[in-house]
Amino acid sequence: MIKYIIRRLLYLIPVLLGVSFIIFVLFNLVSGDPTAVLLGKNASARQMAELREQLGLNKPLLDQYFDVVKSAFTFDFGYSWATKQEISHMILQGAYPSLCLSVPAFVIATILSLIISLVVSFYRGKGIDLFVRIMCIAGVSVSALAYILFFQYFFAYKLGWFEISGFEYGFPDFIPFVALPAIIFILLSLGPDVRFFRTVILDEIYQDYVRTARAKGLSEVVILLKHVLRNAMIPIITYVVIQIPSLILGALLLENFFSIPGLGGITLNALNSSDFPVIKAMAILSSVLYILLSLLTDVLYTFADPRVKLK
Amino acid sequence: MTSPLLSVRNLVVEFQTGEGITRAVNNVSFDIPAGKTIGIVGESGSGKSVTSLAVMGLLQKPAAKIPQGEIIFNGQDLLKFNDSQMRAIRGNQISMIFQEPMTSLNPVFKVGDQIAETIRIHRNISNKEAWDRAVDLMNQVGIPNPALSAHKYPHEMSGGQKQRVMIAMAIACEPKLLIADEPTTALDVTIQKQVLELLHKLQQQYKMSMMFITHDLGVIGDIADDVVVMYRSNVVEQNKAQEIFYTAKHPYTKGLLACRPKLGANPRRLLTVSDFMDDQGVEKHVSPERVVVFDKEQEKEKSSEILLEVKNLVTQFPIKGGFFGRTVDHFKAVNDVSFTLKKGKTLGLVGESGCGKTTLGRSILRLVEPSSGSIIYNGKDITHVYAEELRLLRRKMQIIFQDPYSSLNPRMTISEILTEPLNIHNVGNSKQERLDMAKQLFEKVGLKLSHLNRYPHEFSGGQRQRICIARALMLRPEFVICDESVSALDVSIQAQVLNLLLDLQEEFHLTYIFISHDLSVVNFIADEVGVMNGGKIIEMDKASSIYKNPKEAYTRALLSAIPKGEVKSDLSSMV
Amino acid sequence: MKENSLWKDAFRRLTMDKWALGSLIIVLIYSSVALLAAMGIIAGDWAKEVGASNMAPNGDHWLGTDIFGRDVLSKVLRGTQIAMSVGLVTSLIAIPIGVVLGALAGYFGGWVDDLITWLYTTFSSIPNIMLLISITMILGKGIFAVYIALGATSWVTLCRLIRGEVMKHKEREYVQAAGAIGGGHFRKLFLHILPNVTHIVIINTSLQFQFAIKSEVILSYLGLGVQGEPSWGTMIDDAKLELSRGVWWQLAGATTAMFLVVLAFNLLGDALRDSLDPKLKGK
Amino acid sequence: MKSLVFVLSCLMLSFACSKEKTFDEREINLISPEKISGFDPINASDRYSGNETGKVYEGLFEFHPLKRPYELMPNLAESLPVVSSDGLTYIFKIRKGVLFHDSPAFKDGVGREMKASDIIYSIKRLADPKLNAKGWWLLDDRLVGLNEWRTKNSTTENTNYEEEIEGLKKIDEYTLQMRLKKPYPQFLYALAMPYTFIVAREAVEHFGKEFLNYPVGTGAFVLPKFEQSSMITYLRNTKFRDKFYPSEGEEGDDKLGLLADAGKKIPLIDKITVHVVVESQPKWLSFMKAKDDLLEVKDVNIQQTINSKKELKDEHKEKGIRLIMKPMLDVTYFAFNHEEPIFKNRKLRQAMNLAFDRATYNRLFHENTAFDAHGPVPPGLGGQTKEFKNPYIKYDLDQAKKLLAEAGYPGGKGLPTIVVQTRSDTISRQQIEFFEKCMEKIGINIDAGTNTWPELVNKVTKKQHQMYTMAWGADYPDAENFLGLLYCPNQAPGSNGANYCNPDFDAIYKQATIMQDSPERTTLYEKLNEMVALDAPWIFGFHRTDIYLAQAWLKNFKHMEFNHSQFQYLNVDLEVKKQLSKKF
Repeated sequence: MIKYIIRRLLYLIPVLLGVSFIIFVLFNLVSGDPTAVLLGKNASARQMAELREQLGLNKPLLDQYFDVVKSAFTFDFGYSWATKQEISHMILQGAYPSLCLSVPAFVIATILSLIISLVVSFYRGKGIDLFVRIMCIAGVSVSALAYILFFQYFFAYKLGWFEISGFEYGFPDFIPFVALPAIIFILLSLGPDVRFFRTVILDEIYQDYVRTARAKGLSEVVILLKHVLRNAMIPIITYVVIQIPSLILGALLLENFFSIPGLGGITLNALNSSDFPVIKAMAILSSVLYILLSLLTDVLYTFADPRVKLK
Repeated sequence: MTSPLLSVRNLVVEFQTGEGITRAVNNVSFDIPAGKTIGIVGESGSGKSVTSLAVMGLLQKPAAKIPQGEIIFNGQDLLKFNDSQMRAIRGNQISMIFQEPMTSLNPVFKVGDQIAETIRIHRNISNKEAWDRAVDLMNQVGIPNPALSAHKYPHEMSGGQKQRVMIAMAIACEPKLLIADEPTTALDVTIQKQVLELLHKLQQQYKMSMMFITHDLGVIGDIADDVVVMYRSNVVEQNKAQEIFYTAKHPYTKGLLACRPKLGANPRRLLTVSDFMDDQGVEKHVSPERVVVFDKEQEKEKSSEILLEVKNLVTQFPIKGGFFGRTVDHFKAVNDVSFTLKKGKTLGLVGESGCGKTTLGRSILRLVEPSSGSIIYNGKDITHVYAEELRLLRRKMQIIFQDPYSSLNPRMTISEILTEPLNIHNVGNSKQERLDMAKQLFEKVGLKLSHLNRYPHEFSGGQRQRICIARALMLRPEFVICDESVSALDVSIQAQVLNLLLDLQEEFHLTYIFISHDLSVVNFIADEVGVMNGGKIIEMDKASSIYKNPKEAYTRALLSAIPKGEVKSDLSSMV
Repeated sequence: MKENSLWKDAFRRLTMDKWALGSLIIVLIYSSVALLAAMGIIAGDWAKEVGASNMAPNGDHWLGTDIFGRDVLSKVLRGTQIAMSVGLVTSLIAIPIGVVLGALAGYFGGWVDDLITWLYTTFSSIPNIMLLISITMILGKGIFAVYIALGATSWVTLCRLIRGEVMKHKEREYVQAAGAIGGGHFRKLFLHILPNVTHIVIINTSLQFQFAIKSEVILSYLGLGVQGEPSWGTMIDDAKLELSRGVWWQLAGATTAMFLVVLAFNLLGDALRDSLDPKLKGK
Repeated sequence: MKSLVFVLSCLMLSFACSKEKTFDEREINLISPEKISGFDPINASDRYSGNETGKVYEGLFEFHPLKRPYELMPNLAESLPVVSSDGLTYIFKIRKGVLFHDSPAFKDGVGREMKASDIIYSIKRLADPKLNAKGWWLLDDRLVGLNEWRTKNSTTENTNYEEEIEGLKKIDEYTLQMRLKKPYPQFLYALAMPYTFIVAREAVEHFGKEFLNYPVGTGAFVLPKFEQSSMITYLRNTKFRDKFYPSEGEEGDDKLGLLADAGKKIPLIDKITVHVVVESQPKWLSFMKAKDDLLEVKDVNIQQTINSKKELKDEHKEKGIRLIMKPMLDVTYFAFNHEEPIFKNRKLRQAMNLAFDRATYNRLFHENTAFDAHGPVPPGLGGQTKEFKNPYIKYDLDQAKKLLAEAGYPGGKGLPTIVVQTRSDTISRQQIEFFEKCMEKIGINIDAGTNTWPELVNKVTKKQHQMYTMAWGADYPDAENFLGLLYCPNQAPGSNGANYCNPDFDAIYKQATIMQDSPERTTLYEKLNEMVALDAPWIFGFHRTDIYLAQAWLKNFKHMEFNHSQFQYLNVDLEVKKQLSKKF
C-alpha cells in the first residue's frame, strides 16, 4: 500500500515533465511576444526589448524549458507578468471563491444525481425512468450561456431571490452570491451524472449476486441500496473524483457572469493578457491535483472493493 | 400419502422476445413430497431452470409471463402471492443454490455477513446472534475454521468453498424446500462429489425437500428419490429414480442414460440421444452394432513412430512484487513434465483446475513460452523456433478450446472464421476454393451448409464446439490438442462431440492430446492417460488399465469422485 | 434464410425503442440540413439583408431578423452545418488517435502501455477548457482551430476506454485461437479485437458530437469560436447583447436548434450503448 | 432527499443573507468593468486602474472637477510652477502639511508629511529600469539626465535612487526644480496623470513586491490592503488635509446643483465600494436594483437607456435616475498599414472612407450617440473646428466607386481580399461584419481577422497586418496626443500603428508640439488635423459619447474625461435614497 502510494507519487515526475513540455510548446514556442501587451499602448521598441530581456524570453529555449520544469517541481511560480502579483498569492485568493461555488455545487449535484439514478434504476424501463432521464438530458442540452442570461435576469433581478453578482468572503456571506450559479452548475451536471450512474447501476443489477440476494428474500430497495450501490461504487468514484481538477478552474462562464473573483477569471485574464506564468502555474497545479486525486481514487477503491489490492 | 410440499400444476412460462413469444415451459406438472429429493434433468434450454425460477418467483418481469398453471406450496398458490409475501417465502421456506458460485456471491461483502443477512431478514435476532449462527452454518457445510473464514471475502475462497457458502446461505433459515440449480456443474469432479454428499446429508438432517436440477442424470443417481426428465420445455418422463435408471421408458431418457461414458468398457462410439429418437422425438430402434462394447486392448498398434516428445518441460509465470513491480519469484505452472506420444494415438491429461494441464497444452503449442525443457515434434526441436517456422508449425498443430462461447469471434461469420486460417497460410488459390474447403469440413462436423453465413451467437454450444473443431481442422493438422473441449457441454451433446472427434481422428489420422477434468471422458477417448497434479504428471498408464489399478491416491480420489450414473445402492444406509 | 449480424440485431433493437428511433431521425435530418447547407442549396443566402434589423418573428421570417436584418432562420440552418461539421471533424481527429493508441496500449502492454498511459494522463491532467482555450488562441481563430483543439482534447477518454476493453478481449479464447491458427499481432489486434470494441467508439462518438457542439458555444463566448460564418455559438453569444433589447429570437432559434440535436445525440448514445454494449445484453 | 433539503436550506440562507439596505451610511457604490490588478501608480495604464489608484494617491496637479475645457489646478503642488523663459526649467512649490496614510511602513505606523524628495523618488521610480513601468513613455527622453540614469541602472544590481539627477533637483523640503531636455508643453498634464502620483519610499521598500497591494498615498481615501477580489472598499482618510470643494465651475453647474457643496471640506462621504463587474447584463441589472450609484452605459445597454430622441427613458426617469451624456475625447478608426503598397494609393483610401456607412453604423452600434470623426482630433480640443467638414466621410457610393476606379481598381477588380484585424469580442465581431458589408458594396472584399487583445496588439506592433481597427482615448486634453498617432517617428511599435508617414505633416507636428498652448499652436493643430483628414490615413470612425446613469442620490457627479481625481468630490443624499429606494 505505502509502496504503491510512493510509486504513484513518483509518477508525478514524468507527468509534470510532460505537462511542462506541453505548456512550454504552447506558450514559449508557439505563442507570440507578450511584451507589447504588457507595456500598454505607448510602449517603445526599446522598452519592449528591455522587458523581453527581463522576462528571460531571449534565453535559449532549453533554458526556458528548464525554467518551466523548475517551477513545476519547486512550485515557485514567481510573479505574474500582467498584474505583477505573486502568483501563489493570486491563486490562493482565487481558489477560495471558486471552491465556494464549485465544491457545494459539485457535492449537491453528485448526491442529487446519485439519488435520482437510484430511483430511475429502481423503476427501470418504466415511464418515470424515461421521463427523468429525458429531463436530465434536456437539462444539459441547453447552453450554459442561455441559462445564465435567463436565470440572472429572472431569479436574481425580477424575483430578487439571489444577489445579481459579486462575492463576499466568509461563510455564510457568500451563499447568496453563489447560490444561483451553483444551481445552474447543478442543472448542467445532473444530466451526464445521472446518465452515467444509471448505466453503472444497471450493469450491476443484472449480475448473479443480485439474483442471489433476491433469492434470500431481500426487498428490491435493500438490494439496490446495499448490494448494488456498493458494487457500483468503483466506477462512480472514478467518475466523480476525476472531475475535481476541473473544479479548481471553477465554472469559468459562471464566474465571469456572476463576477465571482475565482480562478476561472484569473486564468481567463491571464490568457487574455499573455500572462504565461499564471497559465503555467494553473496548468501545473491542476495536473498535480489530478495525479493526487487519481491516487486518492485508487485508495478509495480499496475501501469500496476488497478485491482491489494496491501493490 | 400426505399432500406434497410443493406441487407444480400445468405450469406454462412464456418469454416476450424480439422475435415474439416463446414458450420456455409448457404445461409442466410434478410434485415434491416433503423430505424427498426430486431431480429435474434435461439439457440446457429444456426449461428446467425456468421452472425453478418460477417456483422462486424470480422470473424477470415483464419479459416472462405465466399465462396458466399453479405452484402450490404448503397448500397455497405461490403465483397468487404479491411481492412481499413472496419475499417472506424466499430464502426462508424455499431457498435456492445457483450454478455459478463464482458470481453468485456479492464480491464486496464478507461471506459471514452474507449468510447472516439471510437470517436477519427472516428471523428477528441480533446481528451478533446472526453472525454466530452463520459461523455455525459454515461449520456444518464443512468450511475449515469457520470463525476465521466468515471474515473472508468471496474472492479469497475456492470455487468449492464458495458453493458451500451458498449452501450455508440457503439452509440458513432451515427451509422446507431447497432448490439446487446445477450446483456442481461448475466444479471439479472431486469437489462435485463432496458437494453432492453435503447436500444429501443436509437434506436428510433438516428433513428438507430438495429440487435438484442438472443436465447429467449420472449426478443425481446418488441422491434423488424421484426424477423428472424435461425435454424441449416439456416433461417427457417422471418416475422413481430406480425406475428411471433401470427401466427408462422415454427414448430421450434412455439416450441421456446411455450417452454418459462409463469407466471401463464403452462402445467404440458413445450412444447418443439421436440413436434413440429422431428429431421429431419419435423413438427408433437402436442398431445393435452401436452397442457392441469395444476393447482398446484388441486394437492393433496404429503406428509406432513417435510424433511428439516432451522432455522436462517447465513453464513458469513470474510473480510480480517489490517496489517497481519487479519479478520476485516464479510460479511453476508446468513443472518438469516429460512424455512421448505416438502418431494417431490420443493422450489424455486429467487433473483438477489449476493442475497445469491447460498450460502444458499451450506450452506445447508455444502459445505460452516454455521456460525450459524441450518439445520435439516429428524429430525436430520446436522449443525455440520463431516467426515463419512457428507459423508453419501452426499448420501442423492445432488446439480446440474449452469455452465454445468465447473462442469464436462474435463479429465474424462462420465462413469467415473457417476460411481465416486458409487466408493466413494462403492455402487454396481462390476465395471460392477456400470457401469450398470450408463447406466440406463444415458438413463433416455435422452442420447445415445453409448456416455457413451465420454468426456464432446463432448456434448452440454443441454446434459452436463443432465449428471450433472445424476451424482447427481447416489446415489439415496432424496433431490437435483438445483443451477441456467437451467440459462445458451437456452430457448428451458431449457424447456427440466425442464421437465426432473420434470419427475425425480416424479420417484424418489425427493425434490428440485430450485435456479434461473428467476421468470417465478421458478414459473413453484416450489410449493413454496422464494424471496431473501440481504441474507434474504423477501417474501415466494405459487408459484401459489406469482405472482398474490406480497407483496414486490422488488418482483413486479422482476415480471415486466420478458419478456412477446408477441409482444409489440403498437409501436406508445413508439415512 | 435469415442472416443477421450483431449490428443488424442491434439496429433492430435500436429501432424498437421509439425514442432512439426519433433521435436517429432528428440526427439524420440535421445531417442532411448540414449537407445541403454545405452545398449551398439551403441557407446559401444567409448573409443577405432581407429586412430591417432585429425584426421580430413574422410570417416571412419565422425567426425574425438579426442586427443586420439577416434572416435568423437561415442563419440557424447555416449554423447547423458548422455544428455538425465540428462534431464530425473532431470525431474524425479524436477517433483514430484514441483507438490506435488505446488499442496498442491495451494489446501490447509493457512499455508501450506505460508510454501511452503517460501520454493521456498528461493530457487529461490539464483541465480540458484550458487546453481548448490555449490551443485555439495559439492556432489563431476560426473553425479550423476549433477542430484541432476539440480533437486534441477529446481523444483521451476514448483512448482510455479502448485500452481497457482491448485488455479484456486480448485474453479471450477467440484471440488465442487466432494465434493458434498462426495469426500475427496485427491480425489479432485489428481483425479480431478491434471489431469487438467498435461499439465503444460508436457510443463515444455520439456523445463526442454533442460535447463538441456545446464546446463551440463556450469558445464563441470567449471569442475563440467560428468566424465569418453564423454558428449557434456566435448567435447565442450575440444574444448576450441583444436580450437586453428584448431581441430573444436569435437566442431562441439557436438554443432550440442546439437543444434538439444535443438531446437527440444523448438519447441516441444511450440507446446505442444499450443495444451494442455486450455487458448490458439481456436486459 | 437529503441534498434537496440542503439546496432548500441554501436558498433560505440566501434570503436571510441578502442584507437589508441601511440608509445611515454615507457610502457610494461604483462599478469597475475591469479586474483591478494592483495599486502601483507607475503601472496604472488603463483608465480603470487609474480610477482606483486615483482614490488613494495624488499627483502634483489635478484637473478641475467642474471647469471645462479642462483646466489644471495645483493639488500637491501649492501653485502652478514658475517656468523659465525657454520653457525648460520648472520650479514647483510643494504644499505643506500633506500627510501620507498611516502605515506600518512608517515609524510607529503614523503617516509622515510628504516632501519634495518624495516627488523626486516617485519620478525616478517611474524611470526605474528594473520596474519597467508602463508609464515610462510619459517622461521618456524628457527630463535632463533621467534617461541616462535609467540606462546606467539597467545593468547594476539594484537601482541607485541616491544619485542626483540634473533634471530633478530638490531646492528645499518644499521646493523642487525640474529641467526638460526640450520644451514639453504637456509636461504639467503628465504631472496630473496617475503615472506620476506620489508614493512614499518607506512603503515601497517596506512592502517590496507586495507594495501594489498596500497603497500608501496622500489621497482622500484609504485602502489598508488590497485583496484581489470583486469588491474594493475605500474608507475616508480621517487625517486628510484641509481640501475644499471648489466654489466655481462651468456656467450652469450651479443649476445642476454641482455647487451645492461649494467650500465644504472633502471628502463628503465615508466609504466608497467598487464592485468589479465584467459582463454587461449583471452591470445593468445591479444598477437597476440600486446596488450601484453610477453606471457607465456601454454600447449594449444604450438602447435600454435612451429613447430615439436621445432622452432618458421614462421608466428610468421615474426612479429619479439621471442621464449624463458628454462627448468623449476619443476617436475610433480603421487604420491602413501604410507599408502595404496598395495603401500608398490615396484615392483607394478615400474611396473606402466614402463607402463606410457611418450613419447606419452609428445607429446599430452607438444608438446614434456618436459623432462622425472628420479627423483624428476630437471636438473639445484645440485643433478641431466645427467649420471643417471632411468631404470623404460622407456616405457616397458613386463617389467611392468613381475614386476606386481612378485608383485603378474599377469595381474593386485587382484588389486582393483585405484582412482587417480586430478584437474577438461579440461587438467587434458584429462591427467588422458590418464593415465587410459596406466595402462589399463597392466590390472590395474584406476578411475579418479576430484576435484576443494580446494578439491584436502584437500584430500591430509587429506591423503584421493590412488593416486594423481600434479606438484611441486621450491621455491628456491636448490634440498632440491624437495627432501623434500619425507622426512618422511614432511608427509601430509606437502609437502610430498605421505606420503613416507624411513629411509635411511631421515637419509641422514637430514644430507644434514644442509650443506652449497658444492660438498659434491651435491653428497649427487645425492645419495638421485637416491635412491628414483629407489624406485619409485611416477610415475615420467616430468620436464616441460617454453615457452615464446616476442615481438621484448621487451628488456632485459631473462627466470628466480624466476622472481619477473626481471621486473625492462625490456626495450622497441619504434622504433621497431612502425615499426612492422603494421604487427599486
